[in-house]
Amino acid sequence: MNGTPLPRIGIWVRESALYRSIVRHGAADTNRNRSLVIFENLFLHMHPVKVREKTLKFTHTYWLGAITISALVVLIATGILLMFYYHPSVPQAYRDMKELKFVVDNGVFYRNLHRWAAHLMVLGALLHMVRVFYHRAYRPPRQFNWVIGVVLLLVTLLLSYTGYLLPWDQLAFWGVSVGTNMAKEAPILGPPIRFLLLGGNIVSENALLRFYVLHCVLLPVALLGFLGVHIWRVRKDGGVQGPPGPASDDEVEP
Amino acid sequence: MNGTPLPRIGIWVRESALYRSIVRHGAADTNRNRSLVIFENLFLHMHPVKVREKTLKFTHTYWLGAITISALVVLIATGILLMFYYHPSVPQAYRDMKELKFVVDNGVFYRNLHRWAAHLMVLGALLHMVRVFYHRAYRPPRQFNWVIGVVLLLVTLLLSYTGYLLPWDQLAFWGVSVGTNMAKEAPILGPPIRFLLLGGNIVSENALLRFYVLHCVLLPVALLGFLGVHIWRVRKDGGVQGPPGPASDDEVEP
Amino acid sequence: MSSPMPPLDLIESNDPVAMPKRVALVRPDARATLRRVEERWVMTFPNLILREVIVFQIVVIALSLAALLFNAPLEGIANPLETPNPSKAPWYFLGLQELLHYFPPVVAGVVFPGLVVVALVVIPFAKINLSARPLWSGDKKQTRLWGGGAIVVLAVFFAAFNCWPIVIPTLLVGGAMFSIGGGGQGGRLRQFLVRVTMPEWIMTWFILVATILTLIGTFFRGPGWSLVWPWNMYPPA
Amino acid sequence: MSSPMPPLDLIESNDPVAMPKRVALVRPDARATLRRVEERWVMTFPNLILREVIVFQIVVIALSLAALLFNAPLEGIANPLETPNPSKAPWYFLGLQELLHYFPPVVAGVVFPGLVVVALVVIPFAKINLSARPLWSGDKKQTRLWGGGAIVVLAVFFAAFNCWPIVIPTLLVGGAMFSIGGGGQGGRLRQFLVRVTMPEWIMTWFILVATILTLIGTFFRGPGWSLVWPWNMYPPA
Repeated sequence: MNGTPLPRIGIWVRESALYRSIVRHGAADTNRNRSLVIFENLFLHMHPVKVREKTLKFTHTYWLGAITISALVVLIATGILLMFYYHPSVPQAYRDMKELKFVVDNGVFYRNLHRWAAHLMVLGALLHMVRVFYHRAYRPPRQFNWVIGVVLLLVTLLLSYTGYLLPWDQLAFWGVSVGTNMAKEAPILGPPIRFLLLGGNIVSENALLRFYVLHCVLLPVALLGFLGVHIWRVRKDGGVQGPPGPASDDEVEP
Repeated sequence: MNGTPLPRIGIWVRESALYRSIVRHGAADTNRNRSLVIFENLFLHMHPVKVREKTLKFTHTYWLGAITISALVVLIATGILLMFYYHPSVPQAYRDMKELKFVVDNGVFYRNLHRWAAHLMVLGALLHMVRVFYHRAYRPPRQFNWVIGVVLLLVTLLLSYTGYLLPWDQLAFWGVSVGTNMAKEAPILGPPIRFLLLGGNIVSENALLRFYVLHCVLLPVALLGFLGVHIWRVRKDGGVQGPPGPASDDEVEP
Repeated sequence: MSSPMPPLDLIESNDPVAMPKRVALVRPDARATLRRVEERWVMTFPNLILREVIVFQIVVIALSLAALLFNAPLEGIANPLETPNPSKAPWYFLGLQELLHYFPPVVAGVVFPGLVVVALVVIPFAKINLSARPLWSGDKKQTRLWGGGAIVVLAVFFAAFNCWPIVIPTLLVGGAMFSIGGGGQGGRLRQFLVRVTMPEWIMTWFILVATILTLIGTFFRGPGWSLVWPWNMYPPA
Repeated sequence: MSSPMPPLDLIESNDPVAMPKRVALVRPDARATLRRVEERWVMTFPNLILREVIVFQIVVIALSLAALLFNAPLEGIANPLETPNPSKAPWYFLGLQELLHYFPPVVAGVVFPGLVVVALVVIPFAKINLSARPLWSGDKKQTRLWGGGAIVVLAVFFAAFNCWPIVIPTLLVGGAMFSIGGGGQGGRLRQFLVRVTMPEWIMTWFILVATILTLIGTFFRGPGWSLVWPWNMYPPA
């Protein structure tokens, strides 16, 4: 392991026609190539090629958006894994929980990870919102991105709430019953929305299937769609907005 | 209905602060605003602001990619709808099919739509590939996009195949049995892959759940990810590539 | 290529085509000031991406540790016939559930959350948020009148429903608001408070109320939604 | 602003800063030709987007009509104990299933599909695809030797396994290929065939074989994988 062959293989791979057809620029050792890393990649081009140095400071954003998205990535990964061991039927759902605990390798670990990541995501989104408010980062041209943020918060809460029912234990059943009973109180729209959500008048097997599909497909798709627009607008508006400058300087006094 | 109030409302909406914060440009009546429609929209900016006129001709692409993506959109919409009436358990899955037929409003229509759209998507992808081959649109710098296209074809086939099992009727069961028995024949990797896919040694309830999760979440996510890169690269490489010019002109003879 | 290259010092000239300049129009009723904005830009690729990867790694490690140490709760199978006491919603709804204790369901479950969502959406479109003037920068008498009035009305309203977990933070925030009503002199805290805008006072009050309600609902409510100490609660939330 | 604006005809000058020009280096062993590429560009927004929307609408309408007219098949509940005869895979795998009739499973199920995928992936990296020379543009004797050899080998190989649905298209494509081996004079079809490259011959052969196998597997295979007419098949595929 004297380190010589590995770099040579690296260079050989980098210069092959196949690699060049996938990653078209060379090693990221010049600023031009570092730009191309961002510019030529579908997933990284949500970033601009250059960012203001001050936006990298911890107190500029407290990285709260990044933390929330990290929790989301963990949730998607563990969520897909958990889906492979879960039937949205009664009483199979609860039995699957027990099986996850006693039969599946690391089942408990993945379930815990999913649960705590969900809490972190809700908390991260709330704190991110508070941060943006006190930094006044909702000001034009970012007004509508704040509204998208509110929508994202609501979708996140709905995701967490629909996921809460899936274990089909007493905690889940009564937690969701309490919540949907509140929805019933809304005038005119309340009862039909509740009926649509539960597929009936009580929390039953139909509700489990609906919450499952909402939790696993519909709401994640909505979340990712809005999140895309959210990040897209941050980039279009010149990157993250940190704390405002000294307040009195912002305006030209007569 | 003399048409006067409606345009006035349109103008009033267009000039409101809220609308302006959402859609920042005015009506698409100038080329500048028509550029901004594409440029300022997350979902439309997969297109460049301007395209070559000749690429709009029918024989340039036969719109095969657009047809395939249209089928995909139909599949996603009807697929999410169908999920709300489907349990991936035995024998509940088959009973859900009967319920779709006899109980759910328009259930048969949505199921038919999903089925025929799936056939169209496979066929569209195959024809798109043939078109690209004969137009030699795989040539540099598009080599790797052709490879992504091959991956997309395989994912599409897998999606169609995993969906085939879900009705849990004789056709599904034996169709999938025939296919997975073929996979068994592969040396070394065949049997373990088959075991992983089926969650056992025969097509059983475990296989149904795995195929369900693959079909509803994992493969669609993979498909959309690769599709994003596919379209992104088409745009980066200057739009769709139609039939090649006269062959002998392409090279400088000595 | 017949003419020679122009001299390179062309770009040092006053020629506006070669070297554009910015012009600012200063109206006679405004004061012209020059703020030097010296912003340094760095490449995204190593600088930002690396930090994002590090944040992601920290999150994954922290969550993994939490997942190893604490188990997600799992009780008996759902039984519609046997209601646990208390039956609680997820923690982020416990503030609302606590409100249910004081208000009729239609108010606690529909009016209040509806108002909160509307208030959040409206924030960036309200002019008062955009001007961002400190609360005490305008007419002090007016501010005292309206601010004091709002606090009294809120406190009386919530007190009428016996909702002390809201009354007390309302009075606290009101007290802090008026403590600097006199002027801007004083210690650091005072200087900080003087610059707080009205929307910030409101948001701070809201966050305080929401946190207190959620904490009470989570840790201090036992059977029959009675007040208990966290260590006496059954089942643990 | 002290110096006057430069005259506007500056950009008509030979000044390379004001008006850059393109230079091409032509090596002595190459011939310089100028091809005038006059490409017209149009705005994406109404032109392309509208057409995409129309394509989408046509697809939705066509699929809706199909969904109203034809029902997706649904048979009895899955029963592992009762094997239908024939039991068929989905249509896009019926070509492979048809191959199973002639070849051992490891060849039909693994080797052939594996080779197809590898061949597809390799296409854009093969030099012969990039140069795109017509098959008969090089040394005619060599082409005749290797092309004829390949066709004979393929035909003999598949004939050895009695796989006539592949042998026949192989001979057909081979016949078409050699029919223009002599030269480029002749009718329109002949002129068209002369320009076909080797990869295009191979791809055409592959598509023909795959289509024929899929059609046979779908419509002409009944119980015990015996040849039947489509109208005699039970159950209908």
